[in-house]
Amino acid sequence: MWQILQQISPYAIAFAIPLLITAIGGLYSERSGVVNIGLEGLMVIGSFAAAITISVLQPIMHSQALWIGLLAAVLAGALFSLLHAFASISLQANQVISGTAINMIAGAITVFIARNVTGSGNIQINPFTRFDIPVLNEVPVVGKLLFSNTYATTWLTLFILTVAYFVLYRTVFGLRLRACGEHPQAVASAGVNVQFIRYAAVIISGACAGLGGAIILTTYSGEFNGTVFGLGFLALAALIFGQWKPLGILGATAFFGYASTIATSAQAIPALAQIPGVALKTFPYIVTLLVLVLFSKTSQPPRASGQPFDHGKR
Amino acid sequence: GCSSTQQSQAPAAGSLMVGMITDAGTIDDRSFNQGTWEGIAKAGTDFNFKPKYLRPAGTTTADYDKEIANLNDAGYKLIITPGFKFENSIYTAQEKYKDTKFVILDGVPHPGNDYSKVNIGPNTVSINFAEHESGFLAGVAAALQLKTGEFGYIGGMEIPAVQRFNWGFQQGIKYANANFGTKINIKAENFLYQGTFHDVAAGQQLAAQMYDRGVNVIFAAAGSVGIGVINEAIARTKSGRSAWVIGVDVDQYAQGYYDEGKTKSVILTSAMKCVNQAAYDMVKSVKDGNFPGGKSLVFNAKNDGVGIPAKNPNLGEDVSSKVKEVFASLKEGKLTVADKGEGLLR
Amino acid sequence: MEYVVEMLGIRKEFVGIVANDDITLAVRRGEIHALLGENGAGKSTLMNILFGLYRPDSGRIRVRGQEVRIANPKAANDLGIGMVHQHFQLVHNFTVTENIILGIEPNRCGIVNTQSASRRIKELSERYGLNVDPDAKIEDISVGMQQRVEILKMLYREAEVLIFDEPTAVLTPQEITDLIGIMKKLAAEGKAIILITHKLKEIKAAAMRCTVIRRGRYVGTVDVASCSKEEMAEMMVGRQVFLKVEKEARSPGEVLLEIKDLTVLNQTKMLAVKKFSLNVRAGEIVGIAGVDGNGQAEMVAAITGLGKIHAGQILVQGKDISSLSIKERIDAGLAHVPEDRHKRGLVLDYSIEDNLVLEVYDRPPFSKNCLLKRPAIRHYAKEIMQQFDVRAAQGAVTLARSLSGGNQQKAIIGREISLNPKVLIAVQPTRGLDVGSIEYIHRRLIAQRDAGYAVLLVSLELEEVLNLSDRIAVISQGELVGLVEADTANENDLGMMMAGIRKEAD
Amino acid sequence: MTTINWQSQKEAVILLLTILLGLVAGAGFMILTGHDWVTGYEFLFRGGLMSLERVGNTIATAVPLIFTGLSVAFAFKTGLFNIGAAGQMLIGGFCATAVGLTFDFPKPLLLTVMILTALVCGGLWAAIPGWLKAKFNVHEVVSTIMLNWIAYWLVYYLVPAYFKGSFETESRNIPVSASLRTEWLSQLFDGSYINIGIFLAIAAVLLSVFILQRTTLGFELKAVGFNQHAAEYAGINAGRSIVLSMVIAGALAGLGGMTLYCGYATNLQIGILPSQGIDGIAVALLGANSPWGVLAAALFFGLLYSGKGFMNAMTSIPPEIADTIIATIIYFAATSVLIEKGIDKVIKR
Ligand SMILES: Nc1ncnc2c1ncn2[C@@H]1O[C@H](COP(=O)(O)OP(=O)(O)OP(=O)(O)O)[C@@H](O)[C@H]1O
Ligand SMILES: Nc1ncnc2c1ncn2[C@@H]1O[C@H](COP(=O)(O)OP(=O)(O)OP(=O)(O)O)[C@@H](O)[C@H]1O
Ligand SMILES: [Mg+2]
Ligand SMILES: [Mg+2]
Repeated sequence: MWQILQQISPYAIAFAIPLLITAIGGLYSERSGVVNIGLEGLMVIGSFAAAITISVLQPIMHSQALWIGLLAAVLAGALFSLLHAFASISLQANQVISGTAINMIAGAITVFIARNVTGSGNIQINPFTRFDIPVLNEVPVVGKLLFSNTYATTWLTLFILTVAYFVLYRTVFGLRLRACGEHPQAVASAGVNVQFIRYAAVIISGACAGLGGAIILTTYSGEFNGTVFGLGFLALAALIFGQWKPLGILGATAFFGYASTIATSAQAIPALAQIPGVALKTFPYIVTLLVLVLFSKTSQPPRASGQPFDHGKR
Repeated sequence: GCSSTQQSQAPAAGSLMVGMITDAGTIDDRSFNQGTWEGIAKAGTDFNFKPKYLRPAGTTTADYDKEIANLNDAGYKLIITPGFKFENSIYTAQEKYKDTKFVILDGVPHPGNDYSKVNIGPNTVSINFAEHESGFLAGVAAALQLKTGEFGYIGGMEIPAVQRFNWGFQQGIKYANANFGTKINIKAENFLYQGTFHDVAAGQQLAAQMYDRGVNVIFAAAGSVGIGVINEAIARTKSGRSAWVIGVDVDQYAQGYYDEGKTKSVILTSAMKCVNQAAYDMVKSVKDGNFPGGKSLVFNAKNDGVGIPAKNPNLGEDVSSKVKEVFASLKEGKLTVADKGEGLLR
Repeated sequence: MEYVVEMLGIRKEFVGIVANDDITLAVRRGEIHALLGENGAGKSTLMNILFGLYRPDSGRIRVRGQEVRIANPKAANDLGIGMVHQHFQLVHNFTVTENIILGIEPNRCGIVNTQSASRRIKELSERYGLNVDPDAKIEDISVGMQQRVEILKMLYREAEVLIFDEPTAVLTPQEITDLIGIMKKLAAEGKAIILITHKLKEIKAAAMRCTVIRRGRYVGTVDVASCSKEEMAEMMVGRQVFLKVEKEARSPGEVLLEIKDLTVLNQTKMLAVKKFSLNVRAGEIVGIAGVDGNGQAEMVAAITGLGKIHAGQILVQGKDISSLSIKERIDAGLAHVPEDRHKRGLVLDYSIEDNLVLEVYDRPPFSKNCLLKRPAIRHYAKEIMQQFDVRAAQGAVTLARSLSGGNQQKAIIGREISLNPKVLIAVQPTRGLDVGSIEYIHRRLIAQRDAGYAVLLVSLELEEVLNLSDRIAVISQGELVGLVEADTANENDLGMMMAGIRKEAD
Repeated sequence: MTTINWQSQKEAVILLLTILLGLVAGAGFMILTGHDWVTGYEFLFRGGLMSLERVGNTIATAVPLIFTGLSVAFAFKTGLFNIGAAGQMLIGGFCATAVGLTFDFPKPLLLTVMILTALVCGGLWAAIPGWLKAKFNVHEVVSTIMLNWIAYWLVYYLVPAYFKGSFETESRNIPVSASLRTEWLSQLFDGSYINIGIFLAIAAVLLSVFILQRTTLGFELKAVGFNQHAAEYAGINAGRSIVLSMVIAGALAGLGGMTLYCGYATNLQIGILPSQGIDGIAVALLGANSPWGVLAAALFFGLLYSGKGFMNAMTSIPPEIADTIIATIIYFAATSVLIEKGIDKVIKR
């Protein structure tokens, strides 16, 4: 079993990381009071922007192309999230509906453009290379588990997680952002522009989701084809599963990463091959439901999340 | 290999209207759809017409019917459809649009699940490939090149063409072990069907499992899942651990580049089936007025319809020449490969 | 004369209503200035304009003689204007310090430094005797303490002008006395305080001058010391006010509602109502007096079935209804005018007629075999509307949302009384209504009593309880602290009891 | 009375403007990518309408959308957001297909049993999120997404295990007696694959209108949807209403699944979460959650989906333009506040 865990660990982490970064984005958005069900679409946008950029740049430069692609994804995600911000913050539209629209637009328009560019709607690139962290990967137990076969983007994401945690809980911006998600009127009467904070949060969520989509592309997929296979929704589930807290999210995404990797690679693992596939595949989803039920009593979503903030209302 | 080398004559008056409908996956899947399209496109340049492909919304018969009607109504009088899923659609379309010609690759027109009612209309050609021979050659080549080691196979969905690749591959390994003294192991746990043609991540994870367990070569006949396998092999090779992949359908060598200069690839060889050749030939036959309507054609070693690429930079000279000999025996019929899975893994 | 704040000719119009129309307000340094007006007169609107939450349609604002435009609360803060809102603006899961510094966080490179802030808050708290723990979480402290946090917020911002919008509604009499003390201390330091309250007594006790507005218009500004309560009330309402409603002597009959040792838990599983027992007889109105948040809501929820009973019993006409569903309780003769008409009382997106059959739509003649019978529903609705003077632009099919608050409340009361309930529970039945509607509803409640039914009145307005009730039960911290006859009760005693001080020998 | 009419007229105007804006945006995209939008639209609409057969196909494409649209709209009326229509379709459709493949009844009987099965199974599947919401306050958005994937994998393993067709990836073809297609209807539409699903769909629209407007059940469901607190206050069992509303929504989607697998298609292919589930949200949104609106919106989407292939065959415009137009329409629908304000301004003047 230990052997298996070691073997799948790098892949589980690779699977979890885009979820994690996207869920962090979702965290910012929801903690500021805006439900962002459009994460899926924003991931697609990010993946698309990165794919286009990288496919253009890769022939003329080497490793930088991937990083520039990630940057493009961040920008594209941020930019595209403005659509959601505008509808749900400025127009006070229903946030779930606006998010659904984002998902639909992203899926359609990226393939439409990609089709015009490549003819097929698919864009292929050369992904990142994995590497071992020297010294650390020699550490017993965790070395093999965490420091072997890693992607640079994994460390980038973990760095962002740390920063995100710090910003959320230690900085002025974070304090205001969390307050916006609980009691926006209080923030407004303290002289802070709630709309500005919420815009910023939604843009951050777009940037993170865009990055998430691009990480899928530049690590294990290598191909843009107009979808991220529901991972945006899974990130949303991880956010709720993780109780709207950075470390909770880390745990939730790690769980999804391991559960789903075990499920997919079970076929090739003799020890697991006798467990019915359906049990393995549905396991993460069933556990999520159970956890949601267990937490339902103590669950504390941001109080104002999902509610448009009306300047005039107290 | 299927090098469409026949040079065409002077372009004829461009009145050919040739359309294609893609199977599950996209036109640039680097395998089945793309191969077919390349054949048609090449015919397009050679015979000076502008081909068209449509991508159906889904993979049900109704979706295919719809696109066939669209092509037909738009004036496309030769419609090429790659994939067994078109069998039911072509069965009805050949009746419905009698003055349109159809080519179905990898399948035979029939209603429902009923193979006893196969009917290849006078305006239809059904083309099938001897994937088992292709897999066989790839198996022999890989075995000869590595001599010892552990081989694995990852298929997409468990459909006949994909299965035949697998069965032929195993027979090829066994043949090499028996006749050329190679010592290649195969284990049941390393021969599996992932279950989709799209799950890139799963392809990578399964490949990783196999490589970690000591598998040296994976034959991936699995669409995008295969891309995941190739990605994993590239990642390993870059970090200095060897990992080989056998490509499928077309020469996938270029998919497997792992160096900056784009010369070295993880693709050991590819088990090809000449869909491009088949598509090209059919267009040409229409142009030349000798469309073999009503026939069922088989592309196999005999007519150079399957094989491994002519150039395999990763295979040694001696290996290539030995494979050529084996290929010749297949051609002559001295050697046969079973298209059944009896006595084999999966 | 030096004014800190002058609001001149302020006008503010909402869709369909002029909330402020040419209002003038001038406040001096060091004074407590009361702002008086009926519900909906436009007081909060005016203060929101001063605080930058709304922009006036016309009019000028001068602060310390300088004409200013207050675009947002930040601008107000910068001008030294602070406000304690009717509803507290506190983040429940933040600490006191975090709440206070929100918006002006002391920081280095964007990183919050709570420690220095916390120290300063402690100092301020001690200086004004506020007794607030800077590190406590808001959700863990009492309402009174929360209000002091709001005050600290203003002090921390060094506000010169302090606005209090109905600060006493949620406080016990003792806390009110303390608050007035604090306000006086602040005024003595030279700060200007604007106090909004409906309670003339408090204005008398605290304020120096008082500006009265009526229906969005300026009526006048008076010196509190030289003006009687009655005069101020008359200014406010525009006619002479009779505080007492006419009602005949009562003739109570059998017990219709019996509450026996009722114990109820609140959301956080704490005891909200403790062994509460009370009887209401036919032909009497029993009022429940108490400061907001002392278990009234939980008790009403337990009686009506909206909340769970932890222990004890509730009987209607001798029949135990404790374990019945809401529907069965309605059938058993219980009717309920809810505290919050928008949250509970009405489906705002339903027509009036649908709202009027909200509890009876599934009975004949309004439905048969699960099919609604529109004609019967409309007929019933029209009758109630006529009987209870519910005015709506398009009659029975008008959306409830488009009704004025008074008409909405009349519709609810009409609906409940039309159920012919043995027991009517009316919670805050006149909240936010104009005088005409209030009088009408009071008469209706008394008519219900005179028809021989039981009425349980729960209100935060002591005056309302005193005027309407035959007997008054005082609740404090979920306990019955006293039960008095209305004619012998006086506000002072009730106030003492509401603060939890039990009346001796009763 | 007049105001109410005016209100719904305004809604209709907003709806039409939304569609128009979507089409304009679509034209914009075509121009931006260097295509001729006039011919684009010409072939798009001709592709959906130019022959009786194509009209039939357009209707057949719309049928599952009518069901999922109704499903989402119905849940919406009770204040629930049903993203789970896809999973409910899968389960309902799978169970109906299973019945169709297992029993050898005469066609009318078999179809009746299949329809009931689809209704019941889709309904039960949706009852899970309903119950989780009512009992544990688990947000239905998350639970329905999870259940979509569970349904996906269940069907993925059940089909090859018990109903394997020619290949691992699909079930056996359903027999004629289990198909919603009928000879006379196909003939009427020149060989189109239109099927009696359209009659079921119209019946479902009528039934939905009836339930929502005429019955005490509809009264309760809408009351809970508009204001759960008030509904509870009035003695309506909100939890029961939530579960019930999800059951009805799931039953509608389940039947939609049957029309997809046993009407539009002839078997059930695994590995696909039907796109009609998410499209149903768009349909419901565009149809303003009213059953008639849903019917109209679904037919419009059916037209776009059905015509886009022909447009692609006749021009070089990628068919994804249709999805782009739909997505844009939905965004405009979400931001219709702006349009509404615009209308108000025009009226004021
Ligand atoms: N945002 C708003 N939109 C529309 N109308 C409003 C708005 N805010 C207040 N009003 C209306 O303006 C009028 C004045 O309201 P305001 O809240 O200022 O009254 P008030 O004097 O503070 O009353 P109360 O004593 O109840 O606090 C009321 O009729 C109210 O309905
Ligand atoms: N026409 C309106 N349009 C929008 N909002 C309104 C309107 N009328 C009232 N409101 C909102 O409702 C709030 C309460 O208004 P109002 O005082 O008329 O109601 P109420 O029934 O007295 O409420 P409460 O009992 O809470 O005082 C207002 O502050 C305002 O925000
Ligand atoms: Mg007020
Ligand atoms: Mg009011």
